[in-house]
Amino acid sequence: MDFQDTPELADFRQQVRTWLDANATRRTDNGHIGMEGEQANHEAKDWYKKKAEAGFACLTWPKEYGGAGLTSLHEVVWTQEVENFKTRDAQFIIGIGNCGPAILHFANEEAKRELLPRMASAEDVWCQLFSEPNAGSDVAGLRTRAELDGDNWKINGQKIWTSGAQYSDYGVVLTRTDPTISKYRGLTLFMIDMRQSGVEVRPIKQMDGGQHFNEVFFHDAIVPDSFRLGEIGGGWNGALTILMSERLAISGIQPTGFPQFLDLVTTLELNGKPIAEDPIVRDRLAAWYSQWAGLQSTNKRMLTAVAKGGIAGAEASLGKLVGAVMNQEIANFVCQILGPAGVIQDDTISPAHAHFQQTVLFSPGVRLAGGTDEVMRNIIAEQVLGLPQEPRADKGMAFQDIPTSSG
Amino acid sequence: MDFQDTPELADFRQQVRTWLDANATRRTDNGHIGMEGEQANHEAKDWYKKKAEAGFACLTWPKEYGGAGLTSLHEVVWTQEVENFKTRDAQFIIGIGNCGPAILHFANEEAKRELLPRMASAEDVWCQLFSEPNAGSDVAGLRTRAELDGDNWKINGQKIWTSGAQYSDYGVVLTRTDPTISKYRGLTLFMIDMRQSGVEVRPIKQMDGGQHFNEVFFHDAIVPDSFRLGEIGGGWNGALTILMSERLAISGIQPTGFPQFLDLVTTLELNGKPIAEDPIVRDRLAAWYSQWAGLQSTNKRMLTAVAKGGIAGAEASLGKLVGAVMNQEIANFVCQILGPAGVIQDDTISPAHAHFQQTVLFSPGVRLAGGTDEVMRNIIAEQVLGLPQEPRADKGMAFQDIPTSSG
Amino acid sequence: MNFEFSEEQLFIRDQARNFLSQECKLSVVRSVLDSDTSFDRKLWQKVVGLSWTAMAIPESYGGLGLGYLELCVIAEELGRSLAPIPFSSSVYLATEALKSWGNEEQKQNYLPKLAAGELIGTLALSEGLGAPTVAAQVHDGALSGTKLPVPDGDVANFAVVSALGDTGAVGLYLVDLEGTGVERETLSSMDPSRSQARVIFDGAPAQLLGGGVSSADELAQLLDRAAVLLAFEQIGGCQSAMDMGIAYTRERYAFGRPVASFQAIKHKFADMYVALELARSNAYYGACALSSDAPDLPLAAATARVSATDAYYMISKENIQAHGGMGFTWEFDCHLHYRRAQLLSGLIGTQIQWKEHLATRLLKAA
Amino acid sequence: MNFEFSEEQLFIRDQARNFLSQECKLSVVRSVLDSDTSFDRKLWQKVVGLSWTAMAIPESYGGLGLGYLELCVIAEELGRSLAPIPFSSSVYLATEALKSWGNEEQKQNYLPKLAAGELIGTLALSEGLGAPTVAAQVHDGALSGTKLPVPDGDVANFAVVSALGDTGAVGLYLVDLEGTGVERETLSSMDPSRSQARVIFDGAPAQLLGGGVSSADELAQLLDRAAVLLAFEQIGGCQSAMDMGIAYTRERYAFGRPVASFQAIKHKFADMYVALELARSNAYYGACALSSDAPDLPLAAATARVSATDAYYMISKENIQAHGGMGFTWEFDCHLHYRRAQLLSGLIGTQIQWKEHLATRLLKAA
Repeated sequence: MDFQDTPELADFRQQVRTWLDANATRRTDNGHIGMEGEQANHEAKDWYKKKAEAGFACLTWPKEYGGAGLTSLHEVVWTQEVENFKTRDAQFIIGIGNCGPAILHFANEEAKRELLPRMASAEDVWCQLFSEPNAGSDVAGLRTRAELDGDNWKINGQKIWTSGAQYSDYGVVLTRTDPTISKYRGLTLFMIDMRQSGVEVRPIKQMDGGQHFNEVFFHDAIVPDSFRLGEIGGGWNGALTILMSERLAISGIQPTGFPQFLDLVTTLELNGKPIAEDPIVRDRLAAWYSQWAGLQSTNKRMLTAVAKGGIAGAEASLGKLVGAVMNQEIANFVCQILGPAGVIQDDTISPAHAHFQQTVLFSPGVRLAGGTDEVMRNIIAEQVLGLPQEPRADKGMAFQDIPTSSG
Repeated sequence: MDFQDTPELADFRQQVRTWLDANATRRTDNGHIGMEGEQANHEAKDWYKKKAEAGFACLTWPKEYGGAGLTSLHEVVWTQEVENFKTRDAQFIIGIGNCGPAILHFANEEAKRELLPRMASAEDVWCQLFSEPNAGSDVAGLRTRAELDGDNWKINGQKIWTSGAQYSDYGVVLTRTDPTISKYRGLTLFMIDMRQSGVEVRPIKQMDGGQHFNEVFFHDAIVPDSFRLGEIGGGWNGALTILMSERLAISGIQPTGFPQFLDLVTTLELNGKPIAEDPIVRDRLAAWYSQWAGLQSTNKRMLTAVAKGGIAGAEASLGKLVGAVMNQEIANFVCQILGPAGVIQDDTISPAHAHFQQTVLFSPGVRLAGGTDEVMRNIIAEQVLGLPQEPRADKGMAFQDIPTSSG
Repeated sequence: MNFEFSEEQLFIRDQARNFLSQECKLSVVRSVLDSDTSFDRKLWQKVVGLSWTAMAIPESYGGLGLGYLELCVIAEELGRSLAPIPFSSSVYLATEALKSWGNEEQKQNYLPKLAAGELIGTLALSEGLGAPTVAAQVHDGALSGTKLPVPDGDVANFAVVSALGDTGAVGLYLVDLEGTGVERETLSSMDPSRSQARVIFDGAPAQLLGGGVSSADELAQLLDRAAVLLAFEQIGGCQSAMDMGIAYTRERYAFGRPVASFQAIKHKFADMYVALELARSNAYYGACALSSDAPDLPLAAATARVSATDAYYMISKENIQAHGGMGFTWEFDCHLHYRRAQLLSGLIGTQIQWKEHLATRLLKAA
Repeated sequence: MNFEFSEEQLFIRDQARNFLSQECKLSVVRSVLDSDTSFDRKLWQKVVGLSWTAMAIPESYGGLGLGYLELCVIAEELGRSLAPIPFSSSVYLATEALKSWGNEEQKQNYLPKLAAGELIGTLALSEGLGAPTVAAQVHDGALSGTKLPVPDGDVANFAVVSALGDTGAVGLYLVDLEGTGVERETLSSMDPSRSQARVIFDGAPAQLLGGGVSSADELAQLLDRAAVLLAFEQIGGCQSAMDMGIAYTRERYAFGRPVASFQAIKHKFADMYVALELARSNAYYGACALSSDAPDLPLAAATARVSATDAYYMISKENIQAHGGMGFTWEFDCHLHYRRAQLLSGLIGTQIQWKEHLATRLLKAA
């Protein structure tokens, strides 16, 4: 047990540091970089291209697909180093982190060689299209239909909660190809060209006023059979692979709110007294720090396991569950200690550029995105602890016969 | 809305106060009176007899059955007043509170006139026999058989968690009379003579070392058909009536640990400083007080509803749930603030005669007795909020075909 | 003991509920939330028309002369409907301050107009982050300083303002917010359906309220009364948010059955119910103490406040979760309660401060 | 970065687990719990035979010269098996105190005997309720005062005792508990499977440890190391209690299906798993810091301690609930962990004190 890099990783870290120093700007504060908007997107594309040219894109992918053929530990080193710089490194993480593995697993060699390098350098941007208005926690309850029409498939239906759909060139879409058999067996996965006319993207206005997610409508959108990922009816297994990758991708960037809280505690004075001296603040600080530190170290344990050839399991759900709840509770607590002005959301009045007020309003979405608290607990209970599933109301039924709200 | 007695109740309160002053000893401290043992039982029997002779026993029962024919509000007044005295008023509350209503509802006139007055004066002591080793939360999953044998029923099986079985003369027992039909329909309720040879009582040693509960074994115990309560196969409805009465009975005496905590906070100094000045203590004090006060006032609302002719509903589950959890958390918190000596359970060292250490060890049982936290939440969700039941694995099955651990 | 509102009070409540379900649909709340307006003037005028602003003002000053219990049932319904009007500022705070401490002339000047809704008042205590402190000063009848946040400070006609007087003692002053020496600005907040303002006083004419109200205890009494009334707004909001979640999860299916049939969801609602009922019971006790001006009002008010604030935060937050992704959209109404829960929890001091009040009062009583 | 024990360390852990599953069945724990004995001497001697007491003592003093990581894996297994022996007192506290501060003569006198299990030591700090304070005094080499509770104080051969010296400064002293001027008494506690004592010193011969250990910081270092080791005992207990609950609820049926298939029960176990994994990860970090004597050991130790204490309390408590009524019986083993969780949480200062340490250290580092 130690905190040291292996000589190889130490070498790599030095290489990364040197390159970043030459090609990016060091961060000076804890402030976050806005994630939205066209401008951000352009900046991110430039950055990804630069990374790819220097050989730092998609470090764990094989070189022939635009990656660097390195290990997850190299990726960790990259992540640790890049955090010290102002970059848009995380901009396309959902697309790359989710769609990449799906294509690596299921696409044919030609598609991989053509599409993956362009994904890695963000020449093409990708999105993932799973959730539907009536298929949230029950992802496999989706209704978007894909019907064979000659060599093509015709897609009709609606997706929701698609991050980045508005600037995506391609998507990976999970569809129902057979509603007459059980819901898990009637699903098929495709790549889809998002720029075609049968695809309509409408932003969703979130409760915090932001528009990070979209609805995507398919009206006779066309997908060639060569864009199919895996077998017809094999979509659910593919989707599980992707969802697992998603949780891993998210577990790295899962907001917990703790660093911002610590920063606030060490700097803020209220009524002429540092809040760091307030016993109630200290009590919560200790409780949240012990959780936050536990998450950091859990991540280290997971990476150690991966480095030793193991695979990361459903344990990532733990980070999602704990981090998302902490994030919300911290934000609310801070607004409470600020007194009557805690409700004010104003850059010039609210500490940390109103970060905590924004988080109060955004954090419910973090608890929902990528699976609710309840879904996380189910995954831990069933997949990690091996507890028995609940009796299933829809077990053995043809999809079309399963009771639904509208039916 | 007001805190005043009606003139009638004010009158009654005066009457009670006068009688108690003449017949009981005022309490001088917050200390509790030991609940166990033969001596306690004798004292309690004397006290109940005295009460009954003065017309203060079972205030809400009709006079012809040994009661006073008064309202629940009179009962509340009695409870409020008697709390100021050292009495064993609560000793037989489970027997009387649970079995009494069952007999009032389901027994024939003769049995009521014979049995109830003796119950009210504690000449006869009663216990309730529902739970079984394999039927806890799932009370209706019980296996104790009752088989008709001429004019008598023969009882075989095992009950568990029976309070006071060792000193009971009679019991109310829920049995299975038909295992070939659905579990809820095959149950029948009986009164049973606990002093007969086919009944064996064995105390259960609890995790805290106490022995408040018992196992009761029936080997061909005999019950005349005249002791049947309600119809054959109608036992479940009767049991529900009793369980509801139980929760109400418990809701009055449900320990919360709060008064003892408040007492401690106002009196204890640690390291030369009153703990009342410790901000962490004050924070928890405020949180628990607001819950405790909420329970007190919820009780008042329930009584107001009852006084206006309504019936108390499953809301009593709320008090059980909140009080039992608070009781455990308070006890643990106190042991933590006491420092390394918090683990010591010694009358001469631990404050409040080691009340909090005893409570750490006893409180898990309080959370379990009368229904687990989960059962309480189910009751609130289904019976109060009307949320749909879960799909039932045992629905429509004959009892004997339902999967069990041992089968 | 009688722990329920009277028939007459329940009648007022039902009337209020019917009225608000017609006149204050959530679209009304949204129109304030979505726009630059700070409150719904039409709704305000209708509410004035129903004499709710006059309810607890003595008849001699143009009011109805009813008690606080009537105000409690109204408050519950305002909370349930998320009414976007400056009722709490004007009625629970400004009106009450005048009733308590105004001299005869001030009462004559203000109360009839407050009753008739011709004036909207508010109370200005805070001067930025943290617990309210007083740096604003009155010299020779002119007030200077900045108050922030002032609830409804951008729409109120006048404010009762805490400031240091010529002697250096804290007092409360009546200040015309539409007069000279006053600049005000609406602030962004987590709940734009109820406004908050920065008010800058620069030599604004200020009139001492009554003979001078200086003791912290006296001010605390005003806030205690408001705490009980706000607790009713909060429990009204709790009930509405919980009902919303129950209705939605009963209708929505997942895995072939209603979401509301899953034990984790059922237990979530059970926990909401528990929080709400405890808060409601504490609010009722607070109402009792308020209406009888009982000696334990300070403790009862803090208790009502603490549990209502906890309950509204928890219920409005978990209601979003019970809705799943749709609960996070602007389109769904869940966030309206979540925002209001934040607003109400800040209004007269936050949870941490009230918990400390509660502990202090409890230990004093014990 | 490598965040796992080495093959050799894991081998030691597996050996320890196998040994304890044979030699320290819960019947062994119960025999101490149910009787007047304070520990299981037979088990202690076997543990000594395996050289666990010698593990982290340098070879020059008769030890094996292994590191703290080896001690961590042993601690986890001792916690898992609820071993009723004075290991933590003698090894984590007394031995460590001598290693840190003993002069050469003291080390030569004590360490070989501690390694060989011929002496059992303990550390005596507390003098009653509250955070430890020092009133005991040493005058002319004679100690007087009362220490309470002293873990394993009734069975230890000697104690390292905090006391005021002739100069009035706090120091640590070596005191023979079997010698003159010492009276000791076993105290009832929530976990009779590990003993606690009152030790009354009345002129007992006392020898200053090393050149004198007076600073609170030095003492804190000792407790920090013990905190990491105890965290491993706690997570071992957590795992065992959780496994117990999972096994039982999978087997037990209600409403025609395994209790473990109900969502409320599954989510309870998920929450236990979360608490345990966070605690385990923090303990691993603590082990890293301990073994490399890293500058963030104080923070890492407090973190490991706080989350392990939380986790063990929560898991041992909810394990009882998951068992239903049977979990409340003496016969079932659930209470053994619940009791041990209380004992371990008290040993070197309670949760409230460690949370305060954590906050102080974190803010110092930030």
